[in-house]
Amino acid sequence: MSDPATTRASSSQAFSSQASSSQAASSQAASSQAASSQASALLWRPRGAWEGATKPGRHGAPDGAAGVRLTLRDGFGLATLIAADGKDADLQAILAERFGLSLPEAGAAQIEGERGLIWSAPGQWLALAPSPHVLRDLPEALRGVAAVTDQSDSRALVRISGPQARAMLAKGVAVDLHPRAFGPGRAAVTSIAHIGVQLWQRDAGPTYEIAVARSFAGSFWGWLEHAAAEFGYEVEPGRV
Amino acid sequence: MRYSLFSVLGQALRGQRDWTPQWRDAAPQEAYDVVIVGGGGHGLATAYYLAKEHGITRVAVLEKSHVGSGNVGRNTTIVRSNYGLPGNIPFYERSMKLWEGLEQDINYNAMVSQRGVLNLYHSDAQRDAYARRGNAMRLAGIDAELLDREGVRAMVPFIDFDNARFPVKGGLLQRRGGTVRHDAVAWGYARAASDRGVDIVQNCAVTGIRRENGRVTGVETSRGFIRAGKVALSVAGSSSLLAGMVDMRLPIESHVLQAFVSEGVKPLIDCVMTFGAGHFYVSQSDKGGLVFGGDIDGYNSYASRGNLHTIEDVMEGGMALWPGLGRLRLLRHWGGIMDMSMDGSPIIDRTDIGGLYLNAGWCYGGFKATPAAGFCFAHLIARDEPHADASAYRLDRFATGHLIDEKGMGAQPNLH
Amino acid sequence: MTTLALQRAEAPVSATSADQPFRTATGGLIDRNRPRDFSFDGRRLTGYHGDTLASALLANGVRLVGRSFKYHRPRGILSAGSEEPNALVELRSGARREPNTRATMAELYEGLEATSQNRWPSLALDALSVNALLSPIFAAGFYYKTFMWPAGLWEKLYEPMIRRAAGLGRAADAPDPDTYDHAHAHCDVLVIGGGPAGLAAALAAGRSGARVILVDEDFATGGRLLAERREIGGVSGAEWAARAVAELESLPEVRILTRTTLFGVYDHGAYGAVERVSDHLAVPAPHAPRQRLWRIVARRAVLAAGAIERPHVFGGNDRPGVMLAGAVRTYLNRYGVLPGRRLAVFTSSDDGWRTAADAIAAGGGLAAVIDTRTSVPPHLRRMAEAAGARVVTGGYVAGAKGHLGLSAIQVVDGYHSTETIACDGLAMANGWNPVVHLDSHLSRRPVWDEAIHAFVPGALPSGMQAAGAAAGRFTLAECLETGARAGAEAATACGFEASAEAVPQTDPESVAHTPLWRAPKPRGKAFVDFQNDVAASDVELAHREGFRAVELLKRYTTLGMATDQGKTSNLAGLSIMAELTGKDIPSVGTTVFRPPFTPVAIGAFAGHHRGKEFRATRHVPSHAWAEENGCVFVETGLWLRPAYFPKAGETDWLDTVVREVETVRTKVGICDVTTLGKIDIQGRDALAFIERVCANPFGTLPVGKARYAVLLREDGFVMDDGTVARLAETHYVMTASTANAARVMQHLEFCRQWLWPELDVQLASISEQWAQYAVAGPRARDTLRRIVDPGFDISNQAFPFLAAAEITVGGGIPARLFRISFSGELAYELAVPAAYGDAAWRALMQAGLPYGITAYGSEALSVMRIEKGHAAGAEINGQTTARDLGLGGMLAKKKDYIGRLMKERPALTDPDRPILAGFRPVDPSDRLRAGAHFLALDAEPSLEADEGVMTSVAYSPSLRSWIGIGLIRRGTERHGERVRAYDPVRGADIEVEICSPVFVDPKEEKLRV
Amino acid sequence: MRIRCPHCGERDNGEFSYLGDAAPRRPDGMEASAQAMHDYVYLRDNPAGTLRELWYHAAGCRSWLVVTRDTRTHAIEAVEPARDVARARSSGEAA
Repeated sequence: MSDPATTRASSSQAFSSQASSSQAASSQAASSQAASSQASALLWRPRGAWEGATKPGRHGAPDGAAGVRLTLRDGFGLATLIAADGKDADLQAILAERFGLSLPEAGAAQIEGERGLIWSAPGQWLALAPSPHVLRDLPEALRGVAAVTDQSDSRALVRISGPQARAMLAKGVAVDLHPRAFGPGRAAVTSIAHIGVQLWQRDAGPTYEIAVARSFAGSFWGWLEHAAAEFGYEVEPGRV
Repeated sequence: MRYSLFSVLGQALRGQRDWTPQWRDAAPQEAYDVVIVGGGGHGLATAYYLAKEHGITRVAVLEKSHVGSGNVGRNTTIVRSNYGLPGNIPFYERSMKLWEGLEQDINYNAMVSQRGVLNLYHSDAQRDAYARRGNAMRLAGIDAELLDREGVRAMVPFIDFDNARFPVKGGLLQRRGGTVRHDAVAWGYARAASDRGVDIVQNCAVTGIRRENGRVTGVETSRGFIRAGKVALSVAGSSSLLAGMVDMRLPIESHVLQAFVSEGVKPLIDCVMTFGAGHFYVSQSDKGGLVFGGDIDGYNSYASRGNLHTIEDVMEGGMALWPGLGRLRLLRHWGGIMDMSMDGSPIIDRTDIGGLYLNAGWCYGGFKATPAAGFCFAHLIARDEPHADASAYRLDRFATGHLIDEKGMGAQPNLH
Repeated sequence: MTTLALQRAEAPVSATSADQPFRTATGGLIDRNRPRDFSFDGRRLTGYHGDTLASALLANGVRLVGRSFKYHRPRGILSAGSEEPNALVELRSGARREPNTRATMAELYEGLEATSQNRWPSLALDALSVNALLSPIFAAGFYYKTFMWPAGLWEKLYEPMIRRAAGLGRAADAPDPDTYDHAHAHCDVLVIGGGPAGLAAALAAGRSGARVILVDEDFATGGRLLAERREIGGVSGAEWAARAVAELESLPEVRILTRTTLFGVYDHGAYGAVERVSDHLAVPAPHAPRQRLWRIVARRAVLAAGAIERPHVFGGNDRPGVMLAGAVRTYLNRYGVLPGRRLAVFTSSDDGWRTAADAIAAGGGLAAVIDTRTSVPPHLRRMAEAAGARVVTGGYVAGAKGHLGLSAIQVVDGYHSTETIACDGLAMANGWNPVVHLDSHLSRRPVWDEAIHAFVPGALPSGMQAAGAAAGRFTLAECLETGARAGAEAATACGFEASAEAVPQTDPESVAHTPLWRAPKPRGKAFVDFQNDVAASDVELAHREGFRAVELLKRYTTLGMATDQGKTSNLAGLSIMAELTGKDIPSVGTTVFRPPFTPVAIGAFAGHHRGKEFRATRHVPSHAWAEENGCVFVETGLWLRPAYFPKAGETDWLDTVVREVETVRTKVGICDVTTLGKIDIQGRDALAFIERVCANPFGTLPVGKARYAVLLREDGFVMDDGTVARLAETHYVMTASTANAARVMQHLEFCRQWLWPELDVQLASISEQWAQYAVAGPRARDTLRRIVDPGFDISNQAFPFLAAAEITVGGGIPARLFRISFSGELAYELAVPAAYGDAAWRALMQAGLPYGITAYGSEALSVMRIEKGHAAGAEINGQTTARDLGLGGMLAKKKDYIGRLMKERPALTDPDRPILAGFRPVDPSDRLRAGAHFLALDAEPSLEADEGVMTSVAYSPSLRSWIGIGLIRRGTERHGERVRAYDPVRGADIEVEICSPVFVDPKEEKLRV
Repeated sequence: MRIRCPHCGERDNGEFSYLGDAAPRRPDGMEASAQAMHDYVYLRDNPAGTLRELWYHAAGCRSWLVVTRDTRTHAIEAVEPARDVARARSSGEAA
């Protein structure tokens, strides 16, 4: 196993070459992989969406245990699946067969470990995977059934847990996150501090994950710091 | 009694006993030459100029509630003539000139305060757009100055120059712009019109418009039928409802615009200032309250109140521009119902129905237009032809394409 | 005589501490073990933890607290709550100064600093108190009648004078140093008010398991229970409240928000509340906000906001020392403070007698009780007389004396004879008004209840019910009962099993009263609205001048328009107008109460969004590199875009931009164009969809090609332009301009979902997934070749102008390559996954090194597009048609598309319409500026002479001159003609020559090499 | 104001953007008269009362919605996905 960056590059390539309908691209994939040298792998280092915005460690109110834990996620795969008209059932069947995941209803997420399907809009889901290459088969598998667009780099992802996680999120999330209204397996598309987010709950801890558009990562982080400061918070870098 | 320092002093000695109602609370007569529907600023000004400029005094102003109960009393009191399109420029300048002589004309102190209107810009593109507008104003002989950052700093040193998300780069200043005590405009016109013989009929709601052979004959009201040679609608906010009485559909939607006032404080700001990178504009009333506003709520409404989302949006703009506002307190917020037109500009025109005239579509610019709208509408009613300064405000411009779209937002009223 | 009375009264309280002479020896809910030092107008004083500033001032014998708005009359403390009109102070100092702060709501903290306002040079000796002498002139609306001559003096003299005199406190003169927070809360039952009714409601609802939020503006929960000597079920009211709070706190789904004002009711069960998190501290704790704005969504709400006592209207009723009777009890019982040593009570019910009894119990002297009723219960009379008080029945207080504080009252008895009674405090009990403000926020009108002579809630907003005093149910038993019932009903409505348990025993009370709306023959100015100095005579004047409708009365006299929104004054004004017009009060009407219930700090509304956080900032993928390389950025919508990249030695931005442009035109440059909107369009009907949304034809676009695209609005004007590339048979990518990206996406969704739901098409925004870079210049291909993976042929033959393909770069990284050009050079746009954006940028810079590559920003980009005559934001401004922009020829003829029909309207096809052209200064050294208008050379400047406008300008390094593009009448026909670019706002008037808008490479040869 | 998005649940109106009256039907641009297109683009009933109107859940699921709301009270009677309404309308016309 080479260093993560190289893995990332090649796996992205694999995913995308499948996604592509361009014959040129897929036919060239093998030769281009061969051409990658150690030097170019170093040069072509992917940059995490949180890079430059976040600082690991303990911040905010210093007393006691941190009320909020923020785990930065990186290296995951994401794709938007949009069912073609009248193809929801086909999509459901293929996903169940190939990936063992069923399509969640509106406002729901099906998360199994580091893989999942998160409802985004009518007929539209976000597929989450531990790395982009896991999703490489999707476009081909879903041809004619759903439009697949790679979004692995489009979002910054953070996992939020800790005893004050819900209180902290209430400062920005207008959706009711109380256990009676929202729980593990629930998802919402909404906004926080004028920034569009997609959030889902992983467990009853509670642990949440929030995806935010990459270009907004810095500003979103600014809000997180503002909101979490009074509880004290811990930032930990993390790959999946 | 004529209003003057002497009458005020005289009445101070007499316990204010001799003042009389400022306008006659008239009962409706059977017939009028002109019936104006709507006793707001525009309707009253129209009546006044009909009497003064055209000698038409058999005029009734019908008001469903009391004088000035609509938008003339619910706005942020700003007057200016800093428009950029030829259809608007002469009209608003006519209005500004009328403001400048208003108090002496109607013998009522409406506190016309030419303290300057400063529109801030935050980018080169915005600067050029303001230059374009300012130059158009100058072409029409209207005062306009393009200030740089230092010029702005000299006027409003307290705004955020150093830590702003959208740094202030300068501003377009119209020194002759300013504020007017809004209620006093309605009252002053009511008094002056009443003095010239106009009947101001309050608590008189129009429920129907009667037509014969394609021509109006009068209005049904909550106080009975009133015959009229001409009927003039001046009911911003409710224009579509009145037009609906004669099966007309208008290029207008009714929207709610919120306005805000803070607690009164000692003088803070000496001009009217608008933020160019958010929804916020502000001035300070003579009583000390900051009067401010932002954007419309954005949905059709006939309820004169808005919602929290817009309130926060306006306050964020305020704090972003002027971080010293944080500890000042919002005293009140309220909403008015606007005629939002399809190109953001008004309509002063005849209709297809003989004797029926329309003054509508003012969006949130109706207050500053009050004198000119009255003046030009009166001209239209009296002469049956548009006044030159309002000749662009035609109802058929949407069909011909002669739009007056200052913001370039197209046929979506809530974006103007 | 006054002096004597005071000396006599001193005896009972001689036991109080010397430094708080009006503090009772025992009692109250203050913590006497925690003294708190504070200052008022620089005077150092001491109070206790649990005091408000008002109670601490009274404990120290400070009665004079402020000056009134108009007449600068001495004013004291009227109330003990948020309705306070008089005792407004500046709290704190410097950047934290808070003007107009109610002393009755300001919690005392160590080191509190308060200053009186609206006075000069001092509170006791105020120069503008001369206004009081001029009050016969300063009647309501006097200013509408004068200050008109000469016209020019208004702004110069009259208005500055009025403005300086007006206003109350002084705002802080520096940015607010504190932070503000926002939070959302959701509940089944929202209980507004923490008095007996609110607590009973919260208990009934909370016990059922419902999610309950109780908000209380006070810092201690209990409402009037803390202020009265009452018992509930055998324990004191305060004790009962404490037990109720303890139980509520033990319920996991109940949240109590103290120091929190529910300020506004909005549509569909949305409420606004503000929590004063840190206002009881000198400065907020680290990381804590000063205040928090709560947006509460509740399925049901119980309005238990209580009632506000009404003052009497008589001469001098504003003198410091004249207070509401309930407030007197609050000071006596809750704070252990004697509001006066010799107190008189003016009442129209049994309520006032309770104040008398409490004063006696607290050891205060009782001077008199004046009851408007002719008969009073004998035991009450006996109680007062036993304490040595004069009792007057069937009479009223007509006047009050004492310059800076009350010294005596003038009482008219039932036989119309007048006597003067010395006193230093007067408690007014004239009945209570339910708090109907909140239920009015949704345009509901309260209704008149003749039984209690007050307005009570009418039809309430959906989901809201009122309880206790807020519903006009004034007895303690009723408060508990209606509260519990409302709480139980609300919880039941939310699906919980709740019931109102039996109400504990309370002592009997009489709340019947007959208000005296105003003293029949007042001595001196009788105030209706204290804060705005509106007197009964002003209401009479308004009546005389025809301002009789309640809104007119309000606006003409300013009655009820002060910071208290008339909480203590509106009804008094209405009642006088009713008397004058011969109507009953409800026929006169009510004013509409507007949010907020009490004033709310603007900072609280803004929360986090101030300074740099006003709006989010979007960063481009090359941002880190740009920062490292000294880039100057520019705000473009939410984006922070690289504007230009100065190099060492370049001192002027223009030097840099010229260098960047020249490098692109002769070598190669790269520019981050990620900010463009990118929309993935797939599906069986993708082409049909694109054909309908774009004005130019796409039917012939093959796979692997891109094409310029124009989108119109339905009204025929240009909405946006961009490109559409066909990646596969049913797969397209559309770009939109930076400014319009979101709008175009929304528009496309509108078309897909609403206009043409039958089309099978899938839209996804991929703007964030791809970093996109323009690589432009003669060496663009050479540069690209060094990063494009071998095997992809990007030669001119294999990859000609407008080609589009999916490729890989950097050893297998997926990428998209488009041969499109905004600069007019041989150019490409390369898209890579955003995580590789930084790497790709660095790789390109390295790859281009041998060719002399430069990074270029939006400034150089703009220069080059102007040199090419490409329309951008300044031209596509929503007022221009495709024809105006010279794009008319490319529009499709044989298909329907958005905007097709409306663009044909006569005015839009008028040949006289300004149309795009180029402009060059006749004198090459002249600088052009956008925003200049075009005039004929010999024309007098006028609107009629206006021929158009310069929209964009640049210094063109290629032409070594400023150039511009703009819109001018019949511009295409007039190349070579000279006009003036008239720019008076910048003092310029320059002769320019009209030319083609394409200044560089008009035959487009460079694009195709 | 709270709008119950049929997909996302109840949300603050700040998450939505507004277009207006849902009644006007876009005529086919190849066949319609200029007058018909003018009426579609510009004329509105603007009632004080029940209005069926188009909202876009911009900060949520990006669905266009048809909201039936009283413009005097803001009371919302129904919220439907616009695409469903549009499809029903089309099939109604086809039938």
